[in-house]
Amino acid sequence: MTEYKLLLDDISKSFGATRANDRVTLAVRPGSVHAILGENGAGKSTLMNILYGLYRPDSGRILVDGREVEIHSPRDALDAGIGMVHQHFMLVTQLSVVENIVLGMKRLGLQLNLAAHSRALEELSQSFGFDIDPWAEVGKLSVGMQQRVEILKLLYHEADILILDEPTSVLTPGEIGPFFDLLRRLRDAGRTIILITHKLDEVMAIADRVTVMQDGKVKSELSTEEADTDMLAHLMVGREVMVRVRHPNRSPGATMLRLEKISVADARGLPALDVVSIDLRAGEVLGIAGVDGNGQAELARVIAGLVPAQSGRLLLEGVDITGAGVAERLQRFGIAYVPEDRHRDGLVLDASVAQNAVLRRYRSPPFARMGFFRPAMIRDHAQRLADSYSVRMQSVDQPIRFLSGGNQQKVILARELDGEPRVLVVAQPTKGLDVGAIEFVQSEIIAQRDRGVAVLYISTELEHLLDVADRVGVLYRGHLMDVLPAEDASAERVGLLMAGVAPQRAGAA
Amino acid sequence: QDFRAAVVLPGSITDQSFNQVVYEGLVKAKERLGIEVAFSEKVKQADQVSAMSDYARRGYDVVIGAGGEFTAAAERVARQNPDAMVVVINGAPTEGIATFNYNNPHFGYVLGYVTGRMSETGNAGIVGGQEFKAFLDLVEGFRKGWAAGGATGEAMVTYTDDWDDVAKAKEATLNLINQGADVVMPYLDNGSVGVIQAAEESGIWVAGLFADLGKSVPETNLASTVLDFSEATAQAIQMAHEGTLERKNYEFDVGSKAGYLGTLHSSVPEEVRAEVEAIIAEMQAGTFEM
Amino acid sequence: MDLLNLQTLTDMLGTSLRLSVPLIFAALGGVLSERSGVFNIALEGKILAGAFGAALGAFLFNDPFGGLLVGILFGMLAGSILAVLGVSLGVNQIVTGIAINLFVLGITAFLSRIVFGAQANTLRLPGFKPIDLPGLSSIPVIGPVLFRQDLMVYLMIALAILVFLFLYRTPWGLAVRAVGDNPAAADTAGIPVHGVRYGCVIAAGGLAAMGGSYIVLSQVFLFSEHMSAGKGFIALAAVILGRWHPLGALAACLLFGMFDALQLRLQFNYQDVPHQFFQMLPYLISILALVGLVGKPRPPAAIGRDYRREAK
Amino acid sequence: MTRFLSLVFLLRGLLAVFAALLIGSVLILAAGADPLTAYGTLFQGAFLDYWGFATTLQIMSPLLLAGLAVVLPLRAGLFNIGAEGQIYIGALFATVIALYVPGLPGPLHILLCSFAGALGGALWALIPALLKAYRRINEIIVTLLLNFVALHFVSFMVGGPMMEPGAPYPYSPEIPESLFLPHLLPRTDAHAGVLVGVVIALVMFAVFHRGTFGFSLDTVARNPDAARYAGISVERHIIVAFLVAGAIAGLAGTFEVLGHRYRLFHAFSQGYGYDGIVVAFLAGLSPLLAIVSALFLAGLRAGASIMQRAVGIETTVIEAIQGLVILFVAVSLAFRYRATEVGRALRRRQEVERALDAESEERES
Ligand SMILES: Nc1ncnc2c1ncn2[C@@H]1O[C@H](COP(=O)(O)OP(=O)(O)OP(=O)(O)O)[C@@H](O)[C@H]1O
Ligand SMILES: Nc1ncnc2c1ncn2[C@@H]1O[C@H](COP(=O)(O)OP(=O)(O)OP(=O)(O)O)[C@@H](O)[C@H]1O
Ligand SMILES: [Mg+2]
Ligand SMILES: [Mg+2]
Repeated sequence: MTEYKLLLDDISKSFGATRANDRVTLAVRPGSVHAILGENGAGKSTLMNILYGLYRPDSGRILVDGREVEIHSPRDALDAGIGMVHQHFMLVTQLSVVENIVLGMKRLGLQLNLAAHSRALEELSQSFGFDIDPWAEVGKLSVGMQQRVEILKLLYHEADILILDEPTSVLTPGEIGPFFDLLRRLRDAGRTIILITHKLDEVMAIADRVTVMQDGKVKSELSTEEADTDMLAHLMVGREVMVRVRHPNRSPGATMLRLEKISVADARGLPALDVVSIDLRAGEVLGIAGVDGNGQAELARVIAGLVPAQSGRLLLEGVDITGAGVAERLQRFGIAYVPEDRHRDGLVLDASVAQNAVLRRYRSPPFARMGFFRPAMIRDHAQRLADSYSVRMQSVDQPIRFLSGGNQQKVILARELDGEPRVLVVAQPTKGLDVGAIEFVQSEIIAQRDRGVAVLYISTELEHLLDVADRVGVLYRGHLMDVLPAEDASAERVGLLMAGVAPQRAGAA
Repeated sequence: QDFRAAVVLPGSITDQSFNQVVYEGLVKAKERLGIEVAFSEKVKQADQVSAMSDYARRGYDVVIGAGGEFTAAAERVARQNPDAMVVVINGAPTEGIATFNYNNPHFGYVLGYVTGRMSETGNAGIVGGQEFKAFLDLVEGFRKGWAAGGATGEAMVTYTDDWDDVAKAKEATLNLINQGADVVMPYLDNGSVGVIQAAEESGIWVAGLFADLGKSVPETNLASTVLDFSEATAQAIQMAHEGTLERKNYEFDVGSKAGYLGTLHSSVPEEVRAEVEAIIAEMQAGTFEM
Repeated sequence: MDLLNLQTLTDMLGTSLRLSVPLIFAALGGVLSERSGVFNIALEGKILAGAFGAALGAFLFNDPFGGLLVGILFGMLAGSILAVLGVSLGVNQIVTGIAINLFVLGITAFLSRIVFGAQANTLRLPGFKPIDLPGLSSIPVIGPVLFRQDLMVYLMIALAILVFLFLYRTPWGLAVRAVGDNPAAADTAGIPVHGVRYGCVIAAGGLAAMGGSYIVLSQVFLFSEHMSAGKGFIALAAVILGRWHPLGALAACLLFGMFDALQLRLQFNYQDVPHQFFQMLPYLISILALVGLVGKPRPPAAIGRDYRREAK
Repeated sequence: MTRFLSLVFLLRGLLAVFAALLIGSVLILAAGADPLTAYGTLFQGAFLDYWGFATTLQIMSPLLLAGLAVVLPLRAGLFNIGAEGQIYIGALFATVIALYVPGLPGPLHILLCSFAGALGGALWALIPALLKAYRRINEIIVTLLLNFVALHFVSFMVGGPMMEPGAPYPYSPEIPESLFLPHLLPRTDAHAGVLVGVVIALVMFAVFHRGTFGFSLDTVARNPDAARYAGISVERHIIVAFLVAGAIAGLAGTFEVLGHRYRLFHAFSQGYGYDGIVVAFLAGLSPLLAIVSALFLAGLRAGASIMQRAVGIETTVIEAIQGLVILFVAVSLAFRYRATEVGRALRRRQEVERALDAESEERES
């Protein structure tokens, strides 16, 4: 018998000058949950991509059940019993959920029997409370739903070794519980699970052992029994982290942005946002909670000007801006926006970090003059942002595609916060960030608030939301259920509202 | 002997039609006169001028453009190279160049007359590549002959817009046949084959214009005139060689060495043959009026 | 015009079908290859290669089946060039396609002069004969059109259905669609992206070549230079008009063939109208059809994109 | 060794041409001619001979302009197969102004013709642009289909309303001599159109490289959602890209008439629009390299017909060789130095050397 189910032995991998993995050794016991922790850009995803056959290591070997295996492609990995949930979803958005899930499965026979698979899928997803329509086109699903599809895909394939790269970043607490129960059952049934996450309490809740990575190297490995969240945070970031930053502002200013009975239709013409009215005041953070896909995306996009309002008005300090375009809202009215899907909306992956850092302002001075760029200005600006947000990268000229997920998020935040906005709409700002970065981002947001900015903070990560929000509104099926002052917004109460249970008829905020 | 002649052709020298025939004329002249010859085939319209002037500059004594579409280019080349003798075969009379031409209405008339006499349905079909003067003149003659021959219906024209698309020519012909045509005439390059095939398969007549179809498809050929461009080409070169070629229009009528009536089908009765002979005699005498 | 005349209608439909068949074969190939994410501007060259192969095979073996076989082989050869260059080496697929078209145009003409010599245009190669499906062929109007055709036409109908079933009812078809939309995702699902593309592009070569073979073996029984005459590009348009769906492409080709047939007929029914207006007809109708169709056509998302794993 | 290999990579385009010609020489031999003489004539004829080089420049003008008309929309992810049709309509507009607007001084008249030509091309391109921007209708197919429409329409015009009376073939009357474009080389057909092409290429290069508009186009192509988020109007950029491209292609048609043909002919373009696609892709979508690739292709064309005339081989051979050359050059360009195994090996070697250097330095200090 071998002691380890999986052994990654002395793995190194460089991208140009970046040593993403530097002689990493990782040993995983069979029937255990092994967590990998590390700051953004520490090399976690790279290591997992090597294991899954997407990257070829420069050196090192992989042993499964004590035998050395050659993994040259995901096919090899799948054949070796390894499955993976990718940090950036690997879904064919044009296909349906069930098609995505059966894709690449062996022994499907000559004829594709999607109906049978969809029934089996429905059973599986209901067994831990995922509500998924197998026939829905993946591209039309919210990010949270897509994450569920990724997870289902992995489970449905019945892999022996499960790699989960930030599987819960957009799940709600209500879903994470049953999902973890399922993982525990799988572990108890002898499967081996590798979990990458930035949520330390998740690590404590489910992992047996933890490996902490830093700068591409393994910093330490320990059992969760000998650890606690503070200690893990310290190990990871190398300093004390203030996990909670709760200090609500009790004296917000006048109304900055007013939504008057705004309705927005979704792609199918159904109401995604149904007569919502909100008063957002200067110097406050209004948190918007809700299960993903209940209209948050539309709320953010209608304020940013990316989707038109079907009816209703938007007023900024009394000025009607309902008809203003995206650029006008940003440049003239100071509405900054951090989109929830950074790959789809927020970034041009093939453009450089510097270009992405001025993506929304590249046509205006000082970055351009008479239709032509001033590259030096742009690079300096990007460098300054990168330094103050400690973005880990090779240079500002690197395509942003090659930055780690967390670092990409930092670039977006830096860009949007830098323009001295009057209104700041942030959607899922902490998704994929490490604890240090979260602390930093949240304090930045608080700082903006204290500067008098009106902040709309949309997140499915309830605990982070409650950390910064002065008031909390809950969206359910396009309706604003209620808006609670921070001190009344307990996780339980908000949770009930998120499930659509209204204690009393809620008025507009 | 360093007399040199060049021909510039729009199509392929194996098209069994116009281009091939002109090319053969060049070869004929080479053999007859022992001169040096050169040719360019498949010359696109945009390259006509550069191809012709290239020969002219390199001292070719006679440069021939094959087809009326060379007229404008030839005119320019002649202007730019006053020393070279520029010729267009089947081109319209133009200043500064020599053109060799057929009396297209007459050839059309003769074919129209014979086939019109023989037609049962009274309808004929003509398949052309594109619309241009020589063709329209021919069609006009054909229609007059067709009526004079006593046919009551129409001579319908279809353009395939592609001189070489055999399949489309065939379909166009089948359509004409379906409309009642029992005589079809191709005015195409490679596409001619499709017209002949359609006629063969439907058991109707074909009329040949350039080549004597009586030689290749004797069963289907009702009447052919022969526009022997190879002879015209060879004659042009020969005249240039002798120094007798002038910058003017030369026209061949029916019954000359370069253009004459070819084979008629064996079923064409004597009286019809005699009528045609008479018409041709009038044409040669210059007394014929359509 | 008396379109109401039954015989006329039958003939029109017959012409439409015959003009469509080569397009349909090629378009099916186009659907397959583009669905796997490989642009196929080389359809034209593949039709021509198939036509030449068919003529050569029929000439050598004195048998239409020999012709079809060699034709398909030549088309697959042309497809393999596109596969090696466009898929493995990552050469731009459009340049590759255009270069293949040019090369095939030259080399088939060159070889045809060597093989057939002067007799190229007078040759009558052995071809397929129409097969009467008894009973069915006597149905008025559509009977003769649909059921008095040769083997190639029946083959074409079978292939259209097969390609449809393959793409939408089999796991491999799912893999093809996934590769065409998101090769990275397909790769992580364990699909051999390049393998799938190779298969599709080479099969597309064979299919397009059957279109060329049809022209030679069922229509004109000889090879003439550049006899593809732009059909590959029309097929390409039909692929798009048919929204990358095999049956849609088939319908688009039929539409095209129909208006081409109509155009030929209108020309001599209305000799006073300039013929160019009728010649524009198939193209204008296609544009109108595009505008009139509801819903957005969605090309395979990764079409024309080279996929390389580490270049992620 | 490293240097040698890098050199090989640098010259890979040339090597590819050689390789293609080598294979082509088999065909030439089969056709019964001497490959060395043939190629000698080709190169000499295309680039060293006064008249031949003039022909190269003359062919280069429409090729370059058509190439640029393909490059520009591709920056925004749009494929303009329609340069051919835009060339036709451009030429038509220009000819109409040239023939029917009398009494203008020559240079002004030329300017007006060029403007009309550009306008014609742009209007023809506006159709696919609007359909794409507002109906999401595939621009590839629309531009392709419109080519045929334009071809037939011009054919109708020069065969009917605009036909020179009594002409043997469908073409318009000759334009006044005062409208002939100035010639670059005296007594040849090399006209100033190619200069305009080069200037446009340079401007495009500047805009792509440094211009915010170039970046907007890139962004629209790379990620339209992000473009919207960045405040870029995707629709407007689609339309602008197509309009400018159509105008450039329209100029190609205009200069064919004003610089070379002096009349509007039926079917005169013969696929320059499609050649433009090859030019664009061989240039890797760079406007600067488009100058090189247009020159290369034009030289190949001019040289090939000179070689055919001089050596007397059939055109079929030349066509096959042209296909081979494009194929091989395309292959060679696909080998990005760094992406190949050789490139990777070289880099690894350099890294090892650097590491060794570093070590020895450490030891010394
Ligand atoms: N394909 C690539 N090309 C170049 N650099 C890369 C590539 N992939 C990753 N990197 C770099 O390697 C480093 C490690 O990235 P990786 O994605 O493994 O980090 P991570 O630990 O998963 O971070 P996060 O928590 O943000 O997801 C980063 O600096 C990243 O920029
Ligand atoms: N350098 C440039 N050259 C050409 N066009 C440009 C350039 N920069 C921007 N554009 C485009 O021209 C249009 C006008 O640009 P401008 O920056 O003035 O937009 P705007 O005033 O913000 O209008 P809106 O916000 O409604 O798009 C926009 O569509 C823009 O994308
Ligand atoms: Mg990661
Ligand atoms: Mg603006």
